[in-house]
Amino acid sequence: MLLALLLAVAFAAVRMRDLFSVVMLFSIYSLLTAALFMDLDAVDVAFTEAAVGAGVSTILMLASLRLVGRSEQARRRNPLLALSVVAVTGAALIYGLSDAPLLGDPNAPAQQHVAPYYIQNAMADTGVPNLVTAVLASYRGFDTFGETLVVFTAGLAVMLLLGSGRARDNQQYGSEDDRNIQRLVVRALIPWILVFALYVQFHGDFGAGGGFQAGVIFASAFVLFDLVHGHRVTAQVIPAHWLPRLGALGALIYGGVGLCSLFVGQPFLDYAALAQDPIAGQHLGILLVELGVGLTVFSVITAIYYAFSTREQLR
Amino acid sequence: MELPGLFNYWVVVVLMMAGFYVVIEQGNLVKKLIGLGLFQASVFIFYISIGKVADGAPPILGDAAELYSNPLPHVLILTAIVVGVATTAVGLSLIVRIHEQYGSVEEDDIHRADVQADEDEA
Amino acid sequence: MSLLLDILSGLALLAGSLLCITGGIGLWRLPGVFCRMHAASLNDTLGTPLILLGLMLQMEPSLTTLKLVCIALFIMMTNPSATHALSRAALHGGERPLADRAAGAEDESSKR
Amino acid sequence: MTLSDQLPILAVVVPLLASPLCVLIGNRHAAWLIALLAAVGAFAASAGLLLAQLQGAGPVSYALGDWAPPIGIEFRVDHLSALVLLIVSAMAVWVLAYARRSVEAEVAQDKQTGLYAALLLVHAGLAGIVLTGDAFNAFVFLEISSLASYALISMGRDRRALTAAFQYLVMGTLGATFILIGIGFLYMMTGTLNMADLAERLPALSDTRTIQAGFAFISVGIALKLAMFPLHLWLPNAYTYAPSVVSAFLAATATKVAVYLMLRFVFSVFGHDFAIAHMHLDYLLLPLAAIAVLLLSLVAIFQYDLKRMLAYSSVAQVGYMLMGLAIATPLGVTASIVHLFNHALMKGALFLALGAVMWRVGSTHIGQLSGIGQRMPWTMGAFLLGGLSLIGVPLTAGFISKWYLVSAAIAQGWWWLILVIVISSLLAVIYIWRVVETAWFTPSPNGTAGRAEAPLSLLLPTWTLALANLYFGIDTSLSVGMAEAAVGGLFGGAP
Amino acid sequence: MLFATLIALLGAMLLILARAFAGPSVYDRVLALNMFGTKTVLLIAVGGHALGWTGYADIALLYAMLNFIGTIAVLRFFEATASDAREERT
Repeated sequence: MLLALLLAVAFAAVRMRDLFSVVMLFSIYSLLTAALFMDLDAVDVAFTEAAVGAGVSTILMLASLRLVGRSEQARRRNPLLALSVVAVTGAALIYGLSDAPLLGDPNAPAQQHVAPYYIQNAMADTGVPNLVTAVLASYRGFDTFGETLVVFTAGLAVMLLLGSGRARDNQQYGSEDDRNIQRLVVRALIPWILVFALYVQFHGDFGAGGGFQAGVIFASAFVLFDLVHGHRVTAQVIPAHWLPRLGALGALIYGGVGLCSLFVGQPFLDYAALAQDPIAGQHLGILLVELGVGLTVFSVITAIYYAFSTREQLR
Repeated sequence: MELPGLFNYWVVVVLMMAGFYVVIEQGNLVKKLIGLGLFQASVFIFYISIGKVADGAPPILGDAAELYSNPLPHVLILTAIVVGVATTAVGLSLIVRIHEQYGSVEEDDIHRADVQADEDEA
Repeated sequence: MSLLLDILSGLALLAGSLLCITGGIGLWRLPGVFCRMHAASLNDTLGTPLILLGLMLQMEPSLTTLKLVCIALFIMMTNPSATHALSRAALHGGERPLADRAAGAEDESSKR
Repeated sequence: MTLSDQLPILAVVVPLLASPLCVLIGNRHAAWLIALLAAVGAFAASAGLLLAQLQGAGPVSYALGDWAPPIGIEFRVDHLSALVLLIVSAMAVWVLAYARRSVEAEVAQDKQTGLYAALLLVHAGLAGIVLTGDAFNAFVFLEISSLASYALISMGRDRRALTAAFQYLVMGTLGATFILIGIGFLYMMTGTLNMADLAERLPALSDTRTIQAGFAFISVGIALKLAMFPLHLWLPNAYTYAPSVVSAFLAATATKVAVYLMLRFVFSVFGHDFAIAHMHLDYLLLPLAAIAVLLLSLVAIFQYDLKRMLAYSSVAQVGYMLMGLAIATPLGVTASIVHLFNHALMKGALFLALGAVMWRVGSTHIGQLSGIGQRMPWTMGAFLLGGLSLIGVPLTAGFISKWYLVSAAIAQGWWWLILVIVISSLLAVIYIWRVVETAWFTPSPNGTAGRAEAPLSLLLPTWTLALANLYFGIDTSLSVGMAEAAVGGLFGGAP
Repeated sequence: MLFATLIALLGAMLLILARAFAGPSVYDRVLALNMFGTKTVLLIAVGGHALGWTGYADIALLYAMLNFIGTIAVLRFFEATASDAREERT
């Protein structure tokens, strides 16, 4: 059912010429993917995909469509070459999958080798019941460090390309008091969104969530505020030129936690070195690291949104 | 929902190829980027499918379940999703700049302008 | 007690589903953007909390219940204001309510 | 653990953390200083690692977070990774020392901090790819370095830099996604992501189609990244329109690291038996490499922009490296690694020299450079030296790698391959000669006569690199010695 | 009862989708998308409850929030392009 829907949406997205509709379809596609992830037991991933695909990507794409226009030219080009490349690649994939273990097979090699270790020992090693968080922040913490820096790099790249989006105020409202109802509602909602973000941030040990998702939610509160209040007011809450620095600070927090263990003669990111009791050390380490991730993600996403939304359309 | 054997994977392959096709065929840069997003999202489904264990529970330890799905692919895909959105953001900002400089986001127009510039230099 | 809860939950779900369906039909059948908005907004704003209430009555009180309450409150707040924003945008964007349109049909046609 | 045990992580983390530090401080002078210091620190760490390898320390494993390898991520240092790491970090030091004047001239003031931060990220990302012993971790670092390099390329002054960067972004992301699919296949069949662990488990599975498809996807993905002919189309524009410093750094390191990744996967993870004997990668790679070497050297001759000429020549030179890889004998792979090392030296010197020209003249278009040899004798002297090395004149580094390549071909009895190498060297003579002719044997346009040399801070790094070409052409104990030891590791089973 | 609710939701979603594709004005589409989002939240909640998923409430809450932000963002997008178009005309 879900797969059929996914197929339909994907093909509609391929066929559509109106870019706005394509973006909307992409958003629906992401949401369906998230539902599929739920069905495949990947709660954390579903959460992230919903937040990122249906949220961040869509808003960024809309913001850039505003700048570049929404219609796509029809073009006449022989699609045969592209089709054949795609066909060859697809055939290679099908070929490779024909020997693959069946879906859900508990005896598949992937379920037999490394994963059982996590399932059996994560609780004793780290004291975190959410295995995804345990693997993400501790066993493969270095990947996550890399991920944080990818986010930071993206923020840096957008800043280099578009500038940090300060100074100009380009909001064009019909009349100011028109938006009062929206503003009232948003003002009432934002504290709750922030509470939700904090909940997601600190509940990651026990359920779906963690620094990344919390950062996205936190950022979306600011995006919402910006949407109804305009950039000038938002910039009073948090100036645009702070954001890259906050992002850098988040990455440094993560790295700093890693470096701490170097000083006591342990390898990078060994949280057990942070406290007397290894489990307490793991807890502290994961907490701090998730905080760093959340900070970086929040500030980079907000900064990127600022950069897009304050850019004037060129005529 | 019961999914038979490899069927899930085949659908994923078709989805991947739909995205891949958009990337190489489409002339509009925004659409290219969306195609890239579709392609990546389908690869994510592929990975998550690898980690599924039939009748398994989500990998959050509790009392009830005995069989858990594999958490490792989930972690990898969390990272990959973030990488994907980072790439999208950078790509979009490049598109915005390209639009400012060329006045178009169609590959053909841009190519024509570039060829023109090359000839002028030569 | 549990029978009572079941009946209540069933009623809430039933009422919510009916509202949702009528909202859907209204969205499809009614003429004009503003009428459709009306149908959609009212039904959703009441139907959603009812369905969620039905769910809550079925489960043990837990953190999930609290979250469902939050969702219900959230939708009751955001849905009307989203519709308000939408109608405002529609009005600014040149759409006219049907009643208006009937009255000003002539200058409408001369404008387009 | 003592400091020397921590060297592997320091070589990556120092530049990786220096980058946010630059942004946090937000002053371009401070950023340059931090970047330079971080690069020097990383260079010291990698030199330490190299020394340890030279003294025969054997492969070193560094478990991140103290989780033993297949459970956690490990860094793994052997001869090959120590050598490539040294190239990356040395080039970073040289380029950053050079960067200040050149960046002042080519990049807007408010973007310079960001440029240094991004350069550090590219550096750290490449170093991470080289050191990591975990397949997925390599993907993450690949993306760090790629994203940063998209931003760097787009900072060129010409608007075509933007389209070049976008094209690179699409191709690079496709390549990375292909690698991701390949890693997924491998994981599906083995349950592990650790390279050493994979190498242990793969031989038993080499008959399954899943592993074969995984191999194909990883190879194609890396081929996209290393601009292998015919997937090279993104590269020439990217190198042409990027700021000079960026072209120099990327040309000297990025494709090299991609070649390293190819070597790593083909020989360490899949193993010679599977990749060459079973999958016949060489049948595909060898003709493509030969065509690339000939065709792109030929294309380079007809370029007007010297940076673009060098970019095409880079694709051709990558062809030499792949040729060595595809010969797949220990001698061939040695040639490949030696050329990897030497090519970094020559392209580094050549691009830095062009950067100095850019600084003075504001263009690298050949029509603007008449008589430049009289005006900037030192700069063009360094260019000439790099060019001679590129051709492969005896006593230069380029000669050594071609010598090894030719002997590997002779050992296989492939005379046609030697012919290809000789012809392409002649083509290189032609395109270098074109520059020499314009620089020394065409009169300067009126009113620009007289000496106008580049400042010392640009000349010094350029000349040291150019002289390194001479040094490694005479004393080959480091480059060839390390390469031979590395090949011993690659062919001796597990990495 | 849960099953009947699911059917009702899916039926409503079909009608909404039909409206989204039919238009005619962009505001109809946006309205349909907003309603579709609300229905998705409900679907996640009811379906998650019925199938016994863990942690579905978080996703439903998240999506309710994103749906609101998304609607406002889409409206801003249209206002911006409409006012740009107005300026172009003058």
